[in-house]
Amino acid sequence: MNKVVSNAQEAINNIQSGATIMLGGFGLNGIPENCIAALVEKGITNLTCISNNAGVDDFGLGLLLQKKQIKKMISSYVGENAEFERQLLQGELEVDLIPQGTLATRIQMAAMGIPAFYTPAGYGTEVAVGKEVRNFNGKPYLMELALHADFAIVKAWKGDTMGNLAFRKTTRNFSTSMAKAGNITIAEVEELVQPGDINPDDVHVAGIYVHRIFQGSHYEKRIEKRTVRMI
Amino acid sequence: MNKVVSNAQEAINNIQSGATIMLGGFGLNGIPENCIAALVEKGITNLTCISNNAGVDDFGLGLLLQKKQIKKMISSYVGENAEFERQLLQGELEVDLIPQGTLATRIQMAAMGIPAFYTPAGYGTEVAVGKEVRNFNGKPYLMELALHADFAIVKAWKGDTMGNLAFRKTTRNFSTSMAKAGNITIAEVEELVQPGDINPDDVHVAGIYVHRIFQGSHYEKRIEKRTVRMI
Amino acid sequence: MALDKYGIAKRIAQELQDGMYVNLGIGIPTLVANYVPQSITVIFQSENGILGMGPYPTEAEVDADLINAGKETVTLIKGAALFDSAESFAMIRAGKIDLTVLGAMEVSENGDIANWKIPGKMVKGMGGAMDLVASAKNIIVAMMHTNPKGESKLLPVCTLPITGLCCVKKIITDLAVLEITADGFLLKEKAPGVSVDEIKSKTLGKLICPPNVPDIQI
Amino acid sequence: MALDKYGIAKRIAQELQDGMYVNLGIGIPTLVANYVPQSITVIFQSENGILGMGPYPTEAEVDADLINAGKETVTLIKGAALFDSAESFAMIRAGKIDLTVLGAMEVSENGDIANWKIPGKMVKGMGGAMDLVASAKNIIVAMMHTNPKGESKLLPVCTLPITGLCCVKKIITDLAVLEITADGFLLKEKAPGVSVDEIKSKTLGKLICPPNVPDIQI
Repeated sequence: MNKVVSNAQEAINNIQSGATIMLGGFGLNGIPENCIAALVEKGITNLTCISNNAGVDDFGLGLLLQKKQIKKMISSYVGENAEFERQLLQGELEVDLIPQGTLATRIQMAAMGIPAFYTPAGYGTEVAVGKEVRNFNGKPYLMELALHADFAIVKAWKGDTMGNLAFRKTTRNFSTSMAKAGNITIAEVEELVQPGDINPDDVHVAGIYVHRIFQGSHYEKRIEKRTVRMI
Repeated sequence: MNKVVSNAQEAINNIQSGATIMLGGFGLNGIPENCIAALVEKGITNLTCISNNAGVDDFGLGLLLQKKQIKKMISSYVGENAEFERQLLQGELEVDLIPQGTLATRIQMAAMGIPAFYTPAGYGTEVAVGKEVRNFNGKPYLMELALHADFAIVKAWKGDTMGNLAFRKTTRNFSTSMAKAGNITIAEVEELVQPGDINPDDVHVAGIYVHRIFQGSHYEKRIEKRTVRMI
Repeated sequence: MALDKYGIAKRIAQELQDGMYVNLGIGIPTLVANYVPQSITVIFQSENGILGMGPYPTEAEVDADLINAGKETVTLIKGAALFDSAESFAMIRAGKIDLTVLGAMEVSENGDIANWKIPGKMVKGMGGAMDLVASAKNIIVAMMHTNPKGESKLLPVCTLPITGLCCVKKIITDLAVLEITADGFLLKEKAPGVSVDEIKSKTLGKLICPPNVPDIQI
Repeated sequence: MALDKYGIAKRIAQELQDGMYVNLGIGIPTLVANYVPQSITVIFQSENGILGMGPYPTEAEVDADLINAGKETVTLIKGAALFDSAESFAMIRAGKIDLTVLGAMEVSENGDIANWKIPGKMVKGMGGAMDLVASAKNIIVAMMHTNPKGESKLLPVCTLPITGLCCVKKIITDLAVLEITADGFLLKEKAPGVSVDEIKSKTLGKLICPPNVPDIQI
């Protein structure tokens, strides 16, 4: 069993143009910085990216947008990003906007082998157009489908060589569900440790879900809105 | 905010005869020993108990069975228990057997506010009788409904006064999902600690789900099958 | 005089009760956290995965790994719990959040809310708003009574694309506190010095005015 | 000579490959863990919430909080992960387990399996068997070729209530290794000293016998 690769280039080596990729993170929080840089460098195009947000102009998925590598974004909230807006208005970019909880849960359901489920979110709105509506206990729900991807790319705090991952603070966000949902899952970690170094009770993503893992480097961890108090 | 009660008697005080109760544990592993004893003492009857197993003759849910307090069991595997078998064969006890993964997931879906989902487990078997079958990507699935309960009773390793729970080893089993699914959730813990004593990254059940919590006592933690190796 | 955004936040804070789990939206709702009465404990949820969100960090406490749903750096209170987005929306969907405070562009007299999209403008997305309004037990809208053009935001029916149906329970604006009832907007309180006639003139939806409308006390 | 249960387990262990995640059922399948080749790493899942199940504990290692799905005390290997039942069956349902080894009462020539219920006898429940067979990519059945009455357990169609449809890929019995094919049971290997005629006589379902059937090597 060898899941450890040496770097981001090797980890993403077999991702081709046209692939569907889930990328963990919320805003710029907990994004796979090394793999995004490697995807930019590799220059593959026509990507469908599933990510809650689309980064900012010069960081995160914004870097892939700048190079016009993304064909379609599947997100819940976008537009902290002028280039994104330009491409969207020019018709160069497709966007599929999904309620955040529905997005998170569709990914989770893919991870759980559940093809469809019912949620009340979006009932009666334009999100419901074309979807099956069904009543349970007198309340209407929409049927939503599991959301799968060829690849999931996530960034964790610690990971061991068997692929077990542990996250820090709010960086879990979409990353844990995506890591479990990807057909192939790539994890970059701040610290690659040995089996046994993560307490089995505290593993957030079990190694079974992770196919390739490496210790990333030069994490910038840019803060989108640095808010501080005086005392 | 005060979720702390002094003992099991106080915790289960408002559970009445006829209630539906989820009880955490797998076999005798991680069962809420203190609350089960209090339910026996209280003597309420006609209970519907949702629990993966039904204990053994003289421990776990077997204690409630002995006193004929249980009207119906909803489980995936039963019968390590002669009294259970006797009551079942005599028609004194109803049993609803559900595939273990379906049981776990129906409880999880109740915790998630999802009224129904699709699973392949049981398709083509007698479990499928009367259930909606639906094809997704060419594979048949059964529609299954969320499983709710008036009360969930679980036992955790550590819990803080705000209701956050952490479990040890395999005691998580059904307990985490049940704790999140109960209309009222009662947690007994081996060690009741102060807020901040459990690392927020390592909380298994967030306090929002837990309504009453107390430090239990005299845990026997009986082992069902003590298997050892020589070296 | 009409309330400012801080006044609206202070009035909303009076809705808080000890032990409540509360989700605050971006904008005015966020300010509510500053006015929690000292005597009670309220737990704030942030839908990116926090229960027990604390105040903004000091410069020394800033942690890039810890932000709220508005992408601002925050802190945790003692007894906080962290989880992923799927779990966060699971607890929202299951109705575990006691109170949700949201901004809105429009609210209709039956409690529909529109707060995510303006046709013709760049659409940024609904984020978690549709999930919150579809499942929250108790939704309070915090907003100005009129839009920048002076047009009422309390309407017979929403004109903008809606976020959710029949979900708002109460509206707290710069001018008034109103409840959604089967008969329309019920005026419960008015800003000190604001006349009922002014509120009537700025409320396009059906407004029910009891004989005596007390002043908002903040 | 027919294999004993240890022989069956040894033969199944030959199916293991480096890096596989494997779920072993109760009974003969559990024994397979004892015969993993030294040269490879196999991770055992237990559906009550373990990835990386180790051997039984020594007396000193016994921990009441750590059991397997058979309710036996076990240990963890380094790099194990623990989780709850919902997560455990999520990974099973999502097809993350590479190999599942189960016992069976009957298998039909199209791969249906019956292993949970005998009409007229006390029904203990299906446990996790229906979930496993509905989703596992690769299911091997470990069982005796005949039941205690000497009747074939490899049938044209199952007579007992089934656990899952068209799911078994391979069967390893005391007499033979067989694959499920579109045309029935394909005899791949036979126990040393057992004749093809004996296997034929004890297989009620359609059996395909190639000209040369090699001996099981263990």
